[in-house]
Amino acid sequence: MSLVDWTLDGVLAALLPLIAWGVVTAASLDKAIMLFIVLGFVSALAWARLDAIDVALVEAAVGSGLTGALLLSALPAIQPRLRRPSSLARRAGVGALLAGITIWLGVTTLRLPARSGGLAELVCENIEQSGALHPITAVLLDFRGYDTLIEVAVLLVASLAVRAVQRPRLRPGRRGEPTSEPLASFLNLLVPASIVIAGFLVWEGSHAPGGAFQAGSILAGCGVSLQLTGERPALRMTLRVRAALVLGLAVFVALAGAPLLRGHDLLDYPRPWAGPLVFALELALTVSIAVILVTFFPGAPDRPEPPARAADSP
Amino acid sequence: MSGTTPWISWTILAPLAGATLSVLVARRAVPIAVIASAATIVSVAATVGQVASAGAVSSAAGAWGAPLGITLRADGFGALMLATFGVVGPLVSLQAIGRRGGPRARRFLVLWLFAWASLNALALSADVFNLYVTVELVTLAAVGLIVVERDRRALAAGLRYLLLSLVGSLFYLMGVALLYAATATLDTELLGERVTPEPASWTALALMTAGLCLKAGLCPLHAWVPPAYTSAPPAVSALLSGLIGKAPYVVLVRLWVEVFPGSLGGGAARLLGALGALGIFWGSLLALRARRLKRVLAYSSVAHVGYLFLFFPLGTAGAWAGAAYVAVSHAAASASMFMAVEVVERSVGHDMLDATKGVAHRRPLTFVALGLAGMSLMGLPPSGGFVAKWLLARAALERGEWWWAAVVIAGGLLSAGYVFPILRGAFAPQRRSPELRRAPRHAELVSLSLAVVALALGLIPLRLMALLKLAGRS
Amino acid sequence: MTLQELAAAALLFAGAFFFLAGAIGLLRFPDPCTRIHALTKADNLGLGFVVLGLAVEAPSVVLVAKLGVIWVLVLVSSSLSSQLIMGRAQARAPRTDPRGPT
Amino acid sequence: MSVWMLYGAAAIGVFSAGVFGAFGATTHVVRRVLGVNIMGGGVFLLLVASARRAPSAIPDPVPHALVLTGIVISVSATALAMAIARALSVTRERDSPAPPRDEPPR
Repeated sequence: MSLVDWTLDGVLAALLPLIAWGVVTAASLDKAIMLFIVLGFVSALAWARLDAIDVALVEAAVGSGLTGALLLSALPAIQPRLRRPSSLARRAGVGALLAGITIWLGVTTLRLPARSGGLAELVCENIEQSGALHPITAVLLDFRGYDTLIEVAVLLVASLAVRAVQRPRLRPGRRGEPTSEPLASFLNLLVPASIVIAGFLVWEGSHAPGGAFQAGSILAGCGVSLQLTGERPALRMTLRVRAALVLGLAVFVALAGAPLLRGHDLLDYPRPWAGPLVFALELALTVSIAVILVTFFPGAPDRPEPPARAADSP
Repeated sequence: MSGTTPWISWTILAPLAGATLSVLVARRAVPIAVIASAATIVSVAATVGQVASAGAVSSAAGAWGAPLGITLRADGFGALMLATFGVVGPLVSLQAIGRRGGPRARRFLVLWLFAWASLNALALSADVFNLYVTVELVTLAAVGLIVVERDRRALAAGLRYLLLSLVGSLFYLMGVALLYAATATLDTELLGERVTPEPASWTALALMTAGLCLKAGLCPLHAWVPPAYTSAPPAVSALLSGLIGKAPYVVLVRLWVEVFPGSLGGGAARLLGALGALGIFWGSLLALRARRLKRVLAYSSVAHVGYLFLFFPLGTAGAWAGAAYVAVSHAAASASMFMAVEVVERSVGHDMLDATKGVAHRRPLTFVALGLAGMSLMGLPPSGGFVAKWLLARAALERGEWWWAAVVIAGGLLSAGYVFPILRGAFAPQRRSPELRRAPRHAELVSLSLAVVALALGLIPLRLMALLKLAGRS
Repeated sequence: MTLQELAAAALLFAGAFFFLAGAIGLLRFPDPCTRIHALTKADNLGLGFVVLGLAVEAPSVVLVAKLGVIWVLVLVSSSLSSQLIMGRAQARAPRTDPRGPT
Repeated sequence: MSVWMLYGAAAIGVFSAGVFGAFGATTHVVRRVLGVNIMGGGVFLLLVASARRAPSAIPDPVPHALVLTGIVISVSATALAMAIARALSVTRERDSPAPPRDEPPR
């Protein structure tokens, strides 16, 4: 390792906790959210340095991009009255606790075994039999596919719960300010570009960094942009949208259940077919993930409702 | 697995498939949910049967097996939890089916199916990271259930529960990261073999335990419990207090019994036991002071979480049986009480303690239910609660640690203090009959059947104990 | 050190210089207009030089093409976002700035 | 000292900052959500850093997959939290003031 590498890693590693600290101590919420987005991008850099390209991609798109957009778009709608400064005693208590945790965890971490390949070798040995040639896709959709099955259920439940708490009135996207000319032409370019990039990422996922989550979040980013700019209204729960929402989980459950009918274990794909099956699963997941992530956004940014409106609960 | 029918996997896939389908075909959500529930009950019964006859059953997802893949394993404890979820949950969900349609009932059913799938997955998972994912699914489904009616206080309670729960999960996940870094496996059985007493392991244990205690609502961390249990719709409170509240405890038991058996009965375990004892006293005292029925029940749940934690300092098979029995009997009794309170609230219009005055004559089924379930909460023979507390106290005396037994007995006396007023008000003679609104008949029946389950648990303990012994780990 | 490597290094340094200048400008300039001006220099020129520097060393034509696509995408998004930011800043200026519209 | 340790230590710093954000800073819901997300970021960083300890060319892919799963779960939970917070501030205005602690709801 050269001096340049060390400097780069050192700067990144020092920046991460500093930015994180900046987020939690920022004076205003806007600033905190902005710094949070910056933190996401710096983490993505750190992960690229650690050879975790897939994680960097998802972090930049989902962890930083979509989460940041979620927070920013909700901020005007959340009344500042929810804010109550915590007491000095609480801060001091948490601070002391925190110092303890940090030192303790730091020491523990540094005393972990310095060299360990983890399960890397085992993954490499078995990758030929799995449904994908890219190790991370193989882990996500085959070796630990059951985790991903539950995770897709988590996404769907979150989407349903988000829908359930939204007032019906908030659902149709309100057109905000008129879209400016350059923005409109950018959005025209965005849709085809995202579809191409997403398709590319799904295809790459079978043998290189990329896959359903990366592709789905790119598509979702496109959908969210259209929605937040008021270009498209928020999704209505038509049959087609519901079908897109559940497609990924439905295919996954079917792939998990089919082997059971033949007396095998769940998710035990018939080995010669594993590749095509995993690819089909990736396509279905891409669609569902994109639509689910879009449903996390309730439409154009809104302001608190005027108090005069009547309750809409029946 | 070879030859046997893979029922264990169906206990997760059946409710998941039902939930998926009922999102798609929203109009037919109720019949789909009924069919999926029936299929799940059959799978659960078959799995429990397999465990009872042949011992622990397991299935390796994707046929990979640990350490590369994830294993589902049903041992005695897992089967017992499956059975609990499979008896109490469908009974409670009957009230939504009984309410017949409506978007609220549909949303409830879909979220319940997801919650059920995740609870079963949690009871069966033998992988610490997979446990994290299932716990998150349990949490999100639970929050969805709490906020489903969009009541303002329920929204606030749901948000609080969600945020605290996430913090708990991330402490747990930090522990998982440390364990994996130290041992290169996530499978509980392999972890049990590979974990050595070094800083990383006990730090992981501490982080995971702290996170799970927060999620379980162990005493000093219980502040989120009463708002969530009192502002959610009653059927949801029944599920939360009866089933979902037990989920973090199940993970905790897996962790301590399978990965860190050496820590049972040690200093940290004593601390957990002491916090449990504190929870029993504090929860019961608050329940004594509460004036709303739902608050009484919520604080009673806090106290019962305390009993569950008495297992850790004792660490014997007998104590384990006792704690598992507390979990099962409290699930039935508490769910029954919450459903009965729904009937009272709907009949009288509120749930103050005096709401029960003179209602017994008009709603006899509900008050039989309240009485039977109350017996179990108090631990009077021959209820399930009695067996549970008796097992715990006996385990404590066997180890010569009489003070835990004293805690159990004192907790029982205190619970009598808050259960009796409910019943006394109800059966008090009344000059004129109070005006009652119409109350849902099916809620009464659900409450009564759950109370009967709680009572029956006291009559058939030996069969269940045999199931638990099969696990034979501790 | 070959000529190729030398050229790459020079281009990368040039890119880094523009990024540095852009960052200093963002911190030191007084109002949104000039700040945006500083930023776009970093995005367009700085990234352009970095991409060129990497392209000189790139082992395949496909990689050069990908680098070019990245540059174009960043150009589009940065010009769009600076346009949006300025639009918003101008809309707000009369109310927030006592010296009147800029 | 190796690279993974550098990032491992950074991960602990990020995690602690997140704990402070979730518990200590203020009780504003957005700050808490940010804190929880940062805690997650710390855990993920530790996982990815510890995957780089192998002397071999490729890092351990399992922690990477775990982190991908974790990020997706984080965003789901964040979305739900923000949706509830929004619904809460919309309802807050017009509903009757909260009843006292032990009173019936109407």
